[in-house]
Amino acid sequence: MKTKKLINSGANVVDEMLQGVLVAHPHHLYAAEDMPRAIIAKNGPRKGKVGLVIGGGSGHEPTFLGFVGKGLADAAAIGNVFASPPPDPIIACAKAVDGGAGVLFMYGNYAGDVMNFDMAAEMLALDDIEVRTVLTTDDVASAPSDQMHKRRGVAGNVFIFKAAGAACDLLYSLDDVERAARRANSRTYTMGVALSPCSLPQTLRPNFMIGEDEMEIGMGIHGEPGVARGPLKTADEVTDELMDSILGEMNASPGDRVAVMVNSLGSTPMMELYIMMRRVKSRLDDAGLVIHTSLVGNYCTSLEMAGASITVMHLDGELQRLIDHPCDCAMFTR
Amino acid sequence: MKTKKLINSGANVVDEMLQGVLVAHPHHLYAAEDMPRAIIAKNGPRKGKVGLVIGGGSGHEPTFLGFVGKGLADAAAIGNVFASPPPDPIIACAKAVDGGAGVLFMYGNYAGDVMNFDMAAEMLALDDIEVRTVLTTDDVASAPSDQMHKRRGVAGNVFIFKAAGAACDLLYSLDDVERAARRANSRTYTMGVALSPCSLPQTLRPNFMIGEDEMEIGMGIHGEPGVARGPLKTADEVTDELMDSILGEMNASPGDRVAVMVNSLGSTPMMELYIMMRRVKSRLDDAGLVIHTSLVGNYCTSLEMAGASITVMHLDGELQRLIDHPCDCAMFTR
Amino acid sequence: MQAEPVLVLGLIEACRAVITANTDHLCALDCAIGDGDHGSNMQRGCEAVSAQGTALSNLPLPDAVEKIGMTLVMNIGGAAGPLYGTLLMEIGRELRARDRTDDFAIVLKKAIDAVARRGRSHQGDKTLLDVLYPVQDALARSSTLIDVARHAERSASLTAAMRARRGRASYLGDRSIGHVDPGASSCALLTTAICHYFGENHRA
Amino acid sequence: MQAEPVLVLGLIEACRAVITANTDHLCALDCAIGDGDHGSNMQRGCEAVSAQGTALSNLPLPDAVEKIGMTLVMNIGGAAGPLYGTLLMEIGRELRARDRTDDFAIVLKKAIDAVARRGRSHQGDKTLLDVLYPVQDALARSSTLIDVARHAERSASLTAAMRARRGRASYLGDRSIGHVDPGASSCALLTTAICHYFGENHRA
Ligand SMILES: Nc1ncnc2c1ncn2[C@@H]1O[C@H](COP(=O)(O)OP(=O)(O)O)[C@@H](O)[C@H]1O
Ligand SMILES: Nc1ncnc2c1ncn2[C@@H]1O[C@H](COP(=O)(O)OP(=O)(O)O)[C@@H](O)[C@H]1O
Ligand SMILES: [Mg+2]
Ligand SMILES: [Mg+2]
Ligand SMILES: [Mg+2]
Ligand SMILES: [Mg+2]
Repeated sequence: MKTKKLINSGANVVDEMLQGVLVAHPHHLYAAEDMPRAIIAKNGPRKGKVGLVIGGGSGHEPTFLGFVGKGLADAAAIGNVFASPPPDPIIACAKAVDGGAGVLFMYGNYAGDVMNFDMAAEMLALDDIEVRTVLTTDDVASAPSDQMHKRRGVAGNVFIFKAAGAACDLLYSLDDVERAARRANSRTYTMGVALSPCSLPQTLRPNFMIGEDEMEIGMGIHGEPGVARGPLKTADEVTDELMDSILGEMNASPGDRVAVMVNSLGSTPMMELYIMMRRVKSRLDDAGLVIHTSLVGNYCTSLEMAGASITVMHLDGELQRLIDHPCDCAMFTR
Repeated sequence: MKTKKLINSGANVVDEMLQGVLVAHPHHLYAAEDMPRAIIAKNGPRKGKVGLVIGGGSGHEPTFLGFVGKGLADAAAIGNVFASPPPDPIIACAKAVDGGAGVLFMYGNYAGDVMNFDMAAEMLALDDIEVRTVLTTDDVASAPSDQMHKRRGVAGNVFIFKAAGAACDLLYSLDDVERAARRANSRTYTMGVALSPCSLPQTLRPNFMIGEDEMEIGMGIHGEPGVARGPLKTADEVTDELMDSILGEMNASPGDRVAVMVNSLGSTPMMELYIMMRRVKSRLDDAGLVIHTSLVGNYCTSLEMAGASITVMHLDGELQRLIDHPCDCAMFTR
Repeated sequence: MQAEPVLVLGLIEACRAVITANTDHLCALDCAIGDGDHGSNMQRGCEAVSAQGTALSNLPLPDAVEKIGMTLVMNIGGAAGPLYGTLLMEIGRELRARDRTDDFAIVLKKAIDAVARRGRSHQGDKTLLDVLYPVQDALARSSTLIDVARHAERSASLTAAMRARRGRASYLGDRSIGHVDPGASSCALLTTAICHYFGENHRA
Repeated sequence: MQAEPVLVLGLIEACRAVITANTDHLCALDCAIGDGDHGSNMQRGCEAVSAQGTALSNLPLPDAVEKIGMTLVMNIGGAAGPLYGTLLMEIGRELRARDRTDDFAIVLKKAIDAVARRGRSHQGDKTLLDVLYPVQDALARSSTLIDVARHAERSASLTAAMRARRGRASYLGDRSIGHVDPGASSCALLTTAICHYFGENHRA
């Protein structure tokens, strides 16, 4: 059985999506010349400001392109579905947003992305554009805590990019932006659960199999297997499992403030996300933690996968200011 | 086969969702005292302003409660899944938002909603609160154009409520708010397509059957059958069918401006919505119509139904100003 | 006029039981031509009424019936809430307004008319009215309880041949033909359960 | 040193054909331990190269090979793009840097080392390196074309027993064991197709 999709051809989905994005958001976004996969903020880059370039494979919308705009990322390099962009659009993004203060690359920690962004950085070095890189590694399910550097970047991206983008907008130096971005990443924890698969537009076939009453805890946002598969539990039980892992990592003290996200992997309705949010709140209350801000909705998806993730960013004074800083993006406004 | 959902109990989904909504959006929303299904804007109602009360069944999130906030609706009465709220929460909403200038009820044209809101209005009349009602009837698939009053209200709600909410915020009189709301409704056209069903949390069973390669044009947002079932077509062909109906109704002249929405019914990814948006733009270009503003995403859903709808609001000078007016809601900011 | 506590409680329980046994069936009927929730809606209403059982049974009959109607309105929502709620609220009010309680057919007629006004609908629109009016008719003709129940059930099945003109099913036009209306079905089930209860407990 | 136009075009087509025939198979392998796109990724790359066929065939061989590598990088993306792209770009550069083209085993060794550096990976990590190094080894031992191809295929199947330490599959830990690595599989398919092409057309 093939998954039904409203597409024209599996090979063209990304280009056609980007054409749609540009006509929907003409005041926010444009594509670099001759480089349709380099999406630049109209109102973001400016002289003296560190340029923030994010990017990755498609299929996670509104990640990445939805977070391009004033106060957040200056550009996003867009790859094919679940495939890192090649160096070309990354380079085009960097050149478009370079304001002379250097460029920061931020993206999820995946081998493909690392190789392509590294190639781009090497080529940009030849043009004397200084590039730093901060990988996001918020997925606590993807490696034990003594191997943080191996972890994947998932929905926590949103908060981490947000903090870094605010630092750029506040004209932090490249060193300081990098430091803030690393701190944001190191204090952000995500864990997800998947209930049903998604299908790549090229194949229209589910990218994993899961039983009619099973769920998989810790599944990655490309269908990479997680840490445990078991029978579907209630929303509260699932939330508890996710929050146990997250709180277990956090090392927080009562009174600490957090930013929270309950994110749909694609087809899980907001109703279910808010039911989880209710439980997240009671778990945070139990731990004495204060919700400073929260996001509930589709922020980092895997096409039409069913499931959800919970992200907690452990704020400090600086992160709180950065998270509160206004931003104005095509698909995200604060 | 039962649909997997992240819930605790089918009977409690709405109450638990609302608890989650309140903890996620404490700066925007609160519930009326002893009436958890009456969700009120913290920063909306005020003396001398017409109060806008919207509402309907749950399962369409972010419609309705996501559109409660300054510059949009002052309150939403929330029903069970796909069931109109009873009069009680509607009355509580009206009382909470009445600023002495009268109250406008706006909701989709469904028999159940009409009866419950009418009962509420009758009871409010006893308390000398003046209530007017404007039904939304944007679903062109639901009745021929000589029977507009029979049409259902669907995703166009967002634009129509937005226009009316702006009129309230601008302190229009009740007469003028009602006039603007009626005009907004009469110039808003929606048509949708469904690819797969959703399941009510109470039953966990798909609410309609559809073949593995079929789609249904004109399906309602509760799974009410549409105007035609046929083989799944490409995104461009589907968009053309929807746009043919919409443009056929519009009576627009080249140069006219429109607000456009491509809306997911729940599980259709943003990628597909933007692919449709691209085609919407070329159809509007062909007709000489100018996109003034656009929304692409989950705005009026049917739980996890797969499919999408297109809405076009035919602007005039006043509607354009009302659509551009800022608003600050829990799930929608302009 | 004090309600016979056992009567009211017994009727409430009889109605709750028949709806609970048919929740899935009513949802399935509603899936075919509506949104699939009629069974859950009715169940929610019946459970809310049951939960008030003792309080209700101490009220005078008209008050008890009116309060049941109010409880249905406030707990069912959707279309069924105002319809069944109006029916019972009006029955209660009519009962209160007259001295003779034996003229139940007239009481019922007034209440059904109020339902029709609330729904802006008529007999023949393929709704629960297409069971309510025939039931009233049978009562007015002093039919036996068994006949009333039979009449209700036949009337519900006759809605299959109708084209819906009200409610969600109306959007199907001709495609609504061939399906029994869920509201008509719940109405027939309730009528039968009530007739059966009276037959067993209070031979009329 | 001018590329033999027929040679380059023939190889390109041989590679494109074997990938196209195995797109679904490679996607299925990648579904098991990755994200399911390796077949589509490789196909996209091969098609981009084919589209440049004529332009490539007029270039000197090192330039043609380097350009093929660049085209793969820019069109595949993901992990496979930089890996296969680096391999071919480095082969091209190495070929250009030396006068003797007969020392292909040495050229290949340098290119594979560059791939390993790019991926920060080693033989035994369950990647395409686990086919590339054995193939290079066989070439260095002047094995026959048929032997090289056999070697490639055996090496790919041997990845099934390995625990992935790089790429998406590494997150599976022990659960990656038992599955052939998709990159290793595409690498073996390409090696076999190339050997076959040389065997048919340019007996080495
Ligand atoms: N306008 C109306 N007048 C009379 N009965 C109606 C009307 N609209 C709907 N109904 C009845 O209500 C039933 C549907 O009830 P229910 O499913 O509980 O509500 P909803 O349609 O809101 O989901 C229909 O089967 C029909 O009998
Ligand atoms: N760090 C790495 N070093 C070497 N090879 C790798 C590395 N990461 C991945 N690979 C190879 O790439 C293959 C996956 O390629 P592909 O599916 O096209 O990319 P992606 O993983 O980005 O979806 C793997 O099967 C493996 O052979
Ligand atoms: Mg990939
Ligand atoms: Mg309903
Ligand atoms: Mg219904
Ligand atoms: Mg892959």
